[in-house]
Amino acid sequence: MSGILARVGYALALPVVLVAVWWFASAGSTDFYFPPLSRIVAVFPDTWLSSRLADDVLPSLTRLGIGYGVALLAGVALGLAIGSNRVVAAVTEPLLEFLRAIPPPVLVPILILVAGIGDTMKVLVIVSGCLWPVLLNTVDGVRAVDPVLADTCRTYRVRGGRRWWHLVIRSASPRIVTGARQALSVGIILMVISEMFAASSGLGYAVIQFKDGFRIPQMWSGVILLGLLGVLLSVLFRIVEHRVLGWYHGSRDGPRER
Amino acid sequence: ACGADGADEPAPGQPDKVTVGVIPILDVAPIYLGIEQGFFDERDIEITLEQAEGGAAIVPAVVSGQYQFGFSNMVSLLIASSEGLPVKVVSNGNNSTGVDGEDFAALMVKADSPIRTAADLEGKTVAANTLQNIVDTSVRQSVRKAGGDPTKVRFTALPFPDQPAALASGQVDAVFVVEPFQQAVLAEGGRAIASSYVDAAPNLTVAAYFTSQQLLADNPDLATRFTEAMAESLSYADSHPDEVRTIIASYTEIAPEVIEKLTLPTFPPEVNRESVATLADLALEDGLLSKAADVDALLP
Amino acid sequence: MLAVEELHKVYDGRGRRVEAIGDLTFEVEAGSFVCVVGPSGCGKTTLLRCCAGLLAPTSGTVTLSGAPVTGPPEGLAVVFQEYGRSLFPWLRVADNVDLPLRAAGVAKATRRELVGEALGAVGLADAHRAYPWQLSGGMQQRVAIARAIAYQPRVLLLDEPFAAVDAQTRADLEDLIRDVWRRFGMTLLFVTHDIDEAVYLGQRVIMLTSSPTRVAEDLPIDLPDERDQLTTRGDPRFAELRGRVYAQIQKAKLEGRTT
Amino acid sequence: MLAVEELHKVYDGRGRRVEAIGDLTFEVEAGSFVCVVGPSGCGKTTLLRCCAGLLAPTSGTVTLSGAPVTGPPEGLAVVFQEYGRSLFPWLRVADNVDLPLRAAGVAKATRRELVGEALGAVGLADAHRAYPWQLSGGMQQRVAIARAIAYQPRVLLLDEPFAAVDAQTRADLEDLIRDVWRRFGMTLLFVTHDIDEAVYLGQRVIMLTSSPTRVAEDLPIDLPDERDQLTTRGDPRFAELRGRVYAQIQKAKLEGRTT
Amino acid sequence: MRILLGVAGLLGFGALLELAPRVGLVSDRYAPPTSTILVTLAQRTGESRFWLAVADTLRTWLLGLLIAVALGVAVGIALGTVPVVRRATASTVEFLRPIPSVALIPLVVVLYGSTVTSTLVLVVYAAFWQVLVQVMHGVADVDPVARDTARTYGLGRLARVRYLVWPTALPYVVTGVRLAATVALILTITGELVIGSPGLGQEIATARTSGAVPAMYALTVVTGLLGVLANVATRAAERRVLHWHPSLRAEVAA
Ligand SMILES: Nc1ncnc2c1ncn2[C@@H]1O[C@H](COP(=O)(O)OP(=O)(O)OP(=O)(O)O)[C@@H](O)[C@H]1O
Ligand SMILES: Nc1ncnc2c1ncn2[C@@H]1O[C@H](COP(=O)(O)OP(=O)(O)OP(=O)(O)O)[C@@H](O)[C@H]1O
Ligand SMILES: O=[N+]([O-])[O-]
Ligand SMILES: [Mg+2]
Ligand SMILES: [Mg+2]
Repeated sequence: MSGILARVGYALALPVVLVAVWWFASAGSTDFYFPPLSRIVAVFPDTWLSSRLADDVLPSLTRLGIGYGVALLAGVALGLAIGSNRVVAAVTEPLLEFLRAIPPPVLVPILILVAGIGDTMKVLVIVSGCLWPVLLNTVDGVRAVDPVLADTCRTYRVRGGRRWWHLVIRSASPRIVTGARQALSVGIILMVISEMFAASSGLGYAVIQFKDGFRIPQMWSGVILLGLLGVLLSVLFRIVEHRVLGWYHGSRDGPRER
Repeated sequence: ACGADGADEPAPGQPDKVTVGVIPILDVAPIYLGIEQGFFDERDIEITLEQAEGGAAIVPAVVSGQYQFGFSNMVSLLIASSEGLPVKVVSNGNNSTGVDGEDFAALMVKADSPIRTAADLEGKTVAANTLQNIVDTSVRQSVRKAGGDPTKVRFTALPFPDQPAALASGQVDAVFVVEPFQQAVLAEGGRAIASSYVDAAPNLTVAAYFTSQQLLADNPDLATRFTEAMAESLSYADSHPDEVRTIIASYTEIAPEVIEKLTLPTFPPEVNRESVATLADLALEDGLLSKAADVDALLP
Repeated sequence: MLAVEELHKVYDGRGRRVEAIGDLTFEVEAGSFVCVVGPSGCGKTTLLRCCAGLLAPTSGTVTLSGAPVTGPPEGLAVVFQEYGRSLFPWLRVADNVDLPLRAAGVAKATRRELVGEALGAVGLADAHRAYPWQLSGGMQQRVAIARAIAYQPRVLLLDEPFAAVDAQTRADLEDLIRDVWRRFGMTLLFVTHDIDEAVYLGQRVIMLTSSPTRVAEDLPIDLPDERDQLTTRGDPRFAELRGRVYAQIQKAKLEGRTT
Repeated sequence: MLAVEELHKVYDGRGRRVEAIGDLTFEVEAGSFVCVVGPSGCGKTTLLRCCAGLLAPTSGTVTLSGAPVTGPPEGLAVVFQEYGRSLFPWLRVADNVDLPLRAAGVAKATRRELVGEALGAVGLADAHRAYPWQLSGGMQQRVAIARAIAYQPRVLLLDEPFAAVDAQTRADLEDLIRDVWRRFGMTLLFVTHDIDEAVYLGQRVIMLTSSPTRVAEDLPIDLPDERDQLTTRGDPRFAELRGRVYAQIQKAKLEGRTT
Repeated sequence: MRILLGVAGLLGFGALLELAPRVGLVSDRYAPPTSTILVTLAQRTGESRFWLAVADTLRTWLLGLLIAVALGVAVGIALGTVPVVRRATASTVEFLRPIPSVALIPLVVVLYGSTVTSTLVLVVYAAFWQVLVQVMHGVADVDPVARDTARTYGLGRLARVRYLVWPTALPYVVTGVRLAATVALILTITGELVIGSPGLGQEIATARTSGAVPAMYALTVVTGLLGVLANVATRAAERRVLHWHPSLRAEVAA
């Protein structure tokens, strides 16, 4: 109980201080682009808690969920292939590095050609960003499998899918989780970017619309919503991670009680 | 935040160093031409042009004093001013040709499209470079004029460069493109169904040069000189289309054979106040503005 | 059945070249129990890895039942010296023991029985649901042993498998291994640094020199097949044999130092 | 000087609650050499970690020279049971030994000498530039010992430090440790599962019961201070003492099983 | 051998993009064949303006990356090794992390104009998180036995960071740098494109708004190649600094 209280305390202390600083520092602001926090807070409910929640936020989150999921699966699958096979790695690495460095505004026209301007394209934009942290970390994780464990699997003839799961994926899982964590916030960013193109609704679209329409308090409220979304998703992520990586945290922190 | 620290105090005998934010499109040809012709030098203005892809960066840069002047479409300026942003138009930018079917921008469909008039767009999807702005407002007016219900048209945001491909592959039913993309669509066999800028208002002022209220208060003389130089540049451009085409080739990468075919906007020296007022009404009707704009406060 | 012929192994990497195995040739008959002793760093683990098909020799061959060993052969189990690292930290103890059986397609009921028996035999009946990193060093080592036993291999290679357990447990495990060996008729290669243990357990003790290792002596242990901790270790022949091994090892070590 | 008082330690996490240390109270005088023996999994490592200030006891206290131990005290060194994991794989052998000395601000020349001496003493004079993962298990363990010796700690805690080396090397290391202990007058707590070793090395042997562990017996070893492998182990008093320890351990283990 | 395979991969991809428009899979107007792109690129490389743009982009990119990596490592280690600070800042970090650089553009422009500084701020902001997350996870990966060893032998906080935490986190850092390198490059280009600071991005913007499709892709290819170069560099560095790591140890791989 006191543990939960302490956690909440830790989670809230700094934000409360920062919000207070922001609130008072911006209180008398006449700067168009840095409106008083009180105004941002005042427009928040009208901006987001109306129909926008269903019309803009939900579709965005759905696309984010799908894109993130696809990126996870693809990143892990590709990462396993590349991490465990040196020829595959040698052939694909420069190409992937090439693709990785292409900025979304240039990538989007191509995506439009192959995937149209609908949700598929936006999901692909999200995938195109979330993929890399997962992929790179998976490759590293696969390559760092403990050689003694690998030998154990070889001698006991643990092979095929069982080997992939019980040896490769599980031992790479801390790295995969690192990548997944990284990808989560990249995903939110790309959710916004994807809605810069061919959109007429969505959270990112709304934020950009506010920006272009010079409705700066509303834009700020959108930025805050994005941040809150990040916090919420990270809490969910931590819950999942706690289950998936229980063994890892146990083995890393176990006897550390000082 | 940064007030006037961007504008250099005019030292006696020294030209004013001025930065102007522009978009690398043909609409801004007059300022390039004016610089070349020395219209700004004559007035002790030394201009640096900064190119940005869209208006996103120009308005804040001007308001904060990082740029002294900027180029923006009229609706953005109307919205900005009605939202309380201290901007002020100092010069006309460019206008539609005013000739239906022969403008520098058009609402276009594919060759084999069943869509004949803007009214047929009901229930269809139209690409616009940005939403809630001059393009969709003008297109809605075309729909209205053709007897359709503009609320039944779906708009989707798509940058101009991506529109021809989206149209060709059937992703959207119609596009609203400016030059040189009008030529690109035509080259694919596309067809114009309306000249929306012409439909919106006669001789519509599409874009303008603006500055901040701050600069206007601090250095009214500079603003006046800029306005004069611009007026001269605009007139010159309007009467020398071939030089406009040549100068476009210098700051864009439009292919020479396309440049020849481009339909140029017109460059009257004065803002068409009436057209701006009409535009402001349309913007209000379409919900772009939350309250009626004070056109006089915005325009010089 | 397990034949090591002119085995030679050189490690060469990152500015360090070590000739671990000089030239080894010996044979282990099917169903026999052979112990290997030798000074620390002489190449015992290297030898075991070569026999298991985990390490390619620099030259020479290892053959199992006539077939050259190029990868881990079927029905072979290894208890690694790095017992801690050979357990899957993400699997509970019982699942660690169970995994090879699942891979071998053993039926669920049988598996449960084998796992339970093996863990019981090494004294870990109540640690089924613990994770390896929740166990003491000796307990981890016993899990590795349980895993090998439950697997019922034809050939079992053990690399200092009792290094981390106390004397009493070690005695129990020694008897367990002999019992298992006799029950299943498996072939056993047992690396140890405990001379008494080697003599007590094996039918033969192969003594290795310091690295680059060679066979210093291959000593048959002519103690009766029925062995138990009290009588066997009390047997004067036992003392004699262990003295012989001790002397040999010391000699090998001194030689190793001078060359 | 090292006082353990009513120490009690419960591990509680991930669905497993283990009362590792039941109730331990004993004292180790400054400059003395105390051995600890006990069955596998009884809590020896846990005890050592508490003494080193690495693990907070559930209740009870550890004090060193009168000061309660809440974190690793100065001048204390530990040789961990997981010797492999306690070496830094990114540092060469000599640098692994050198690191604590650098941290202590020892002058470069002195450090070089200490490192060279320590590595020579454990028989690794020619492995300076190797990485730990290029070494055999026994060699790694000896690096860990060398590191502790070179550090010249006031208090040295060793957790089964000779588990991975052969009999001959072990004997050498035993003598080395006794030699170092006498030379520097350090306080030594030595966990081992080898009864002979405990009796041979220590001035006292503390025998622990199975977990939750308690002190089963605290036996003073009244062998002469000058010890050597041949005469001491041949001493009838040695046999007597080791018999005593053996019996006690067996009793403790049986008790542990029934309770 | 590795290099040949890599080049083969790139060539294969190039061939695919050559064929797709040639066989009519996509319109060559919007997806010009590789050969056209490469010819355009070759022409560009003859212009000094191109190299100036490349130099501008390289400068912003590398400077931004350097700052982001330095900050990310320093903050990551500080947060990772001082639990109280980590716990106190976790929620704030999670809040700030998903805020897109692009949403910050007007604010940055207000503060710094459409200068290189603006682009730099965006680059650092976006790339910083990439490094930070990796470093924090890397710091948490320290082996408890190694940690206890360092503590008992009296290694101070700095020595622990230097000899234990840093080497443990290094594989994560390398990945962080690889991720940050491309994110920084992308943001450099995007920043130049949107804000209009000089560089390749601005060239791309001009080509794009002029409908010069081959030129746009030619410049994009340069971006991609810069990404490949960055990877070659980090891989080389990795082989040097992580040679002891199981994934790069030669003998084990056999
Ligand atoms: N991966 C490796 N890379 C380089 N050298 C190695 C490697 N593994 C072992 N060696 C070297 O080979 C020699 C033999 O090592 P091995 O592990 O086989 O010895 P061992 O007999 O098992 O010793 P111990 O009883 O100490 O475990 C040693 O000198 C060691 O340094
Ligand atoms: N990190 C941990 N988490 C949970 N339980 C633990 C942990 N470490 C040890 N234990 C439990 O505490 C008990 C004592 O363990 P400890 O390692 O102290 O034994 P030990 O006497 O050192 O045994 P060994 O001789 O086998 O090394 C064991 O039952 C073990 O399972
Ligand atoms: O922050 N980013 O927009 O990538
Ligand atoms: Mg070995
Ligand atoms: Mg222990």
